[in-house]
Amino acid sequence: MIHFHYHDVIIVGAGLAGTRAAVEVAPVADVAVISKVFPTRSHSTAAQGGAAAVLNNNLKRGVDTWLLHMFDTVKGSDYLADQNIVEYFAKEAPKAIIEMEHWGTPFSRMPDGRISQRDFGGHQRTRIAHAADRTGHALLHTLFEQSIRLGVKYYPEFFVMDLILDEEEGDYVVRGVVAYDIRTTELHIFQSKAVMLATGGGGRIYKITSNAHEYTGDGFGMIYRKGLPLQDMEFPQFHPTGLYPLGILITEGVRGEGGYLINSKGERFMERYAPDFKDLAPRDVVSRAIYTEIMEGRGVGPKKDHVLLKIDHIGKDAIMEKLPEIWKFAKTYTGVDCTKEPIPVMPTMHYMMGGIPTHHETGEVVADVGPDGEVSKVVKRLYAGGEAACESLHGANRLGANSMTDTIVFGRRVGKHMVEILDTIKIKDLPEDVGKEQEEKIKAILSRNSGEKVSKLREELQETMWENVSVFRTEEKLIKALDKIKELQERYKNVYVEDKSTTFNMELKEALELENMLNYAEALVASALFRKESRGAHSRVDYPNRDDEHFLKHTLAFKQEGKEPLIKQRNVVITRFPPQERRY
Amino acid sequence: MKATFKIFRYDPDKDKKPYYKEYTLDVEPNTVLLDVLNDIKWHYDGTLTFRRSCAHAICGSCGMTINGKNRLACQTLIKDLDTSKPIKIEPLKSYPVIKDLVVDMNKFYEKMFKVKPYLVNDNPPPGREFLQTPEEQKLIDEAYSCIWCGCCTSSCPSFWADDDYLGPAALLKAYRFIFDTRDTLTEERLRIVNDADGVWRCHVIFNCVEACPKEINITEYISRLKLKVVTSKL
Amino acid sequence: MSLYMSPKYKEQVLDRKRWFEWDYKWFWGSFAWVLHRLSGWALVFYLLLHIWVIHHLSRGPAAFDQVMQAVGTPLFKVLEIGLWGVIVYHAFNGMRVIIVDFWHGSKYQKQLFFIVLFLFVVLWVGGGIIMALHMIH
Amino acid sequence: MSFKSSGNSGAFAWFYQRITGIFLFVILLLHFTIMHFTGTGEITYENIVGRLSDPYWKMLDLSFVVFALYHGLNGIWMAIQDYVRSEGWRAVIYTILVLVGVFLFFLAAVTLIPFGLK
Repeated sequence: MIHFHYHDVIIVGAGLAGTRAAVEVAPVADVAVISKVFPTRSHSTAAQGGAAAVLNNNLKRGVDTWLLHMFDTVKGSDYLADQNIVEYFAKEAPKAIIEMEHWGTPFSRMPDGRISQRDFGGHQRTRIAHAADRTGHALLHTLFEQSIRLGVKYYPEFFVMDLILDEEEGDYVVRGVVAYDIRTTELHIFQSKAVMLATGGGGRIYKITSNAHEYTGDGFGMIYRKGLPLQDMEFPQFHPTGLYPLGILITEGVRGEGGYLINSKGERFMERYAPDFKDLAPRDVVSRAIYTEIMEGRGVGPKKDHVLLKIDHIGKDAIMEKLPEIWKFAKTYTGVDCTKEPIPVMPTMHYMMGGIPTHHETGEVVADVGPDGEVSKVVKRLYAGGEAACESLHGANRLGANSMTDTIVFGRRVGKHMVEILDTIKIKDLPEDVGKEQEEKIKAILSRNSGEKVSKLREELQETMWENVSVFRTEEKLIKALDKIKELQERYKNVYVEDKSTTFNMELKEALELENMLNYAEALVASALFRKESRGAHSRVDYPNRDDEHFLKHTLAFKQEGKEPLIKQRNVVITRFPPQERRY
Repeated sequence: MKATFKIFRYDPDKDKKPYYKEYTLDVEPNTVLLDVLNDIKWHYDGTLTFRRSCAHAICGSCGMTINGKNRLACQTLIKDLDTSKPIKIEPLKSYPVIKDLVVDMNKFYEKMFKVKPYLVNDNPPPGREFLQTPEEQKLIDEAYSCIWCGCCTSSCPSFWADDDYLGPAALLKAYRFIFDTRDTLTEERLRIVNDADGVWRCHVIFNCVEACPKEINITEYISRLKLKVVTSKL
Repeated sequence: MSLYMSPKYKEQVLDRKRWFEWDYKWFWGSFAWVLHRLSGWALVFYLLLHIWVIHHLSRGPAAFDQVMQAVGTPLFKVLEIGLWGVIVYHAFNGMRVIIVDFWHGSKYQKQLFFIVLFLFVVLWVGGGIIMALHMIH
Repeated sequence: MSFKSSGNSGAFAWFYQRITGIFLFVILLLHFTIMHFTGTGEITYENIVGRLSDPYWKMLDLSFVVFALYHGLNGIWMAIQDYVRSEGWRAVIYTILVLVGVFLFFLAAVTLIPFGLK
């Protein structure tokens, strides 16, 4: 049975970006949020360190301005960020944070009662607003709770399978989404005036990641399968300090509060790689440094495959007050008491800088670019936000604490834009056969009685990505990975599930997720192969230098059935800061 | 090392009654139980169903009753369990079961919503943040870190007997707003918890505190609520 | 409620609710509470009995002595030692509950419970010996 | 009056349960000590009647009865509220508890008050 629903606005994903937009729209229109998990389980809740915004509450490193924040972000991005977007971001960030505080976020406080701020990598001022080391949790719960107050409707444990697209005046236009209810495996068609994709990133294509099990890039997959582009996918961020060996995130806040990395000789090795910023250099720099130390034999442990993060010198009380969760993670998962001994860490896949490209002004999803590198076609009323989107704020490397601010600043912007246009939109009937394709797809997977297991394929994908497409890349390895992905895509056609139940069929969901993962992994590797330079998080051993002449451009990857993905380039907007050499 | 896991199974599509199924496999003492469940699901029995997401005790998805105690699978290490006999894994007590280890938590969420879990301050906001001293913030510092996993409410004997009881999680949520210096809805919130199904159902049994994966001293906050109610003029 | 509920959800679920989950792990707090309840019930029944017995005072010495004889048997004397234990437990655990509720004692609830148990054992045994000695005399 | 909310929410019951508890803690332990340990309170008719003729003892014993009945029956009512969900049964049990309380207080009062007033 197929169910129909109408809501003015459909938001896919109940993390920070999605709920922020919902809260903006809810007072004037009927909003529904569809999420794969119950809203407070969204991965935004796992963000730890804080949200960057110029509040000037902590002046220990000097007075802060939005221009400085903008500069840090642009420099951090290795000049690949669109500077008009960064400028908007840096100017709006304080407002967005203050708004969150007014809605009840329990930020940590300065002695005089203002929001407490701490240091973070790549930021030259003390500008990270935080709620101990569970800032994401504090912000997400605040937004979810406010959205309950405003009567936002939630469809928890619904898996969105596809977008309903149509064409209008040379552009695409979105009419709704097709989803299925995980609890009953019934199909639901959602019709709406506008749709926002806030589906988050997809770190689960890697073997070791700080990302949630549910973080499988379903938005990326959905867009890419539709023949729409994904932008800058070659830049997955590796967080330098994942808890060894699980990859659980140890926030940069640890280094922000005075912690530092040491190798097997006890050296504070970041002094060599970034003489000025030391341990607070951006993540790509630190991750590369750790890998270099390990490759040169200065790793610790029996396998010499990780380094240590020392924090005990700041004192037990400070740790317990500012980093209580970190203390607990280290204690629970490795038995290390970080008030006494250093924490074993290694880089872990953490964030996708790339994603669904959006338009500079409207925030709508970009469908194509012309030969001049400018946007030529958009999907009207389809928005993207948060990690799923690539507004191109983060460029080639994101600064820590910018992503949480990103979600609320751009979630808010999408909300505001939706509010502006909603009244002008007329609803058109959906095509007759809507949902049939998805129904068939589910049936096909459930009815297949033999073939390959979902988990087998996924593990092979994760292994391949981790081996070949991690911090350091070469042409050879990337080609190997792309071939493997092609092979896996073929084998996916024969995938089967043991669980035939129509009640909470987790295996069916994993099968659908895997399809998405295999799709955007292809975009990621193809983009990485295309970019023959080293920039930000993308380090090609065979092309170690930055090449502004050819590659100061965004990469757009389009799916082509049965062929290599089509790569196009989109212009980077440079307004205030022309590219310079990047030193820390 | 070998360990046996005795897991509660129930699929409404084919089972009339729930049953337990045992899985014996090799595990490392330092593995978390969630990884063992994943291992079983991915390599031995694809039909095993449970909720999980973040894998580091912050999303609150994988609450289950493990050896008779509610906890998060992703925070339970094998070495902390007695492997000499089968490790019993059940869905959270007292909630209706959807399938295997997945429970229907709608009633739990309803109660969370009942206490109006959102800051209300309709005064015109200042041009900057509301001021709140670190001491004032400390009042709610522990209470706001609740992850809605439902372990506490499911472990509470008062809740077993009476599922109309708001339960520890909802009362903790009420505390978090009543004691937030920025909130202005204090009186109404106190009225909500001052109900036959509210704070007075708490008999300081401390099962919630034992179950809470974030180690929040929930009973303490409920006691503070009780005192606040009897000392306020309602 | 702002969460979507399919009508199908209700048919699907398995209700396994019981009024008491016997196989849930027992913690010190649950022991304290269950014992407190049981001792409370016992004391209420004793109180009813006690008032009934004492009320014979109003019927004069003969009626009182008669009823006192009935409850003065060695069996009742031994039961009285038990009663003393029940009183001590309920009284001291009651104080523990009050400390928890009024004076933020929840952090130390386990230690408080151990103190209760200690006092219970000491006072019950001590009192029991005195009562037994009275009985013999 | 809704039996679900027991007249008020339970705040009163909760608070006075503790207040009477503190009182009973003192008086009950004292009572038991006098009766069974010190040997001063051998339970004979004369002994008890003699003590009850003292107005202070009489007051103390009367308030003891009141507090004990309140504390005991209220405690039972609190437990009943946990386990009895039906409004009808609650009404029945509540009525029984009140009747038992009133009856026993009456019994105690007619026993305690007349001594020494003749």
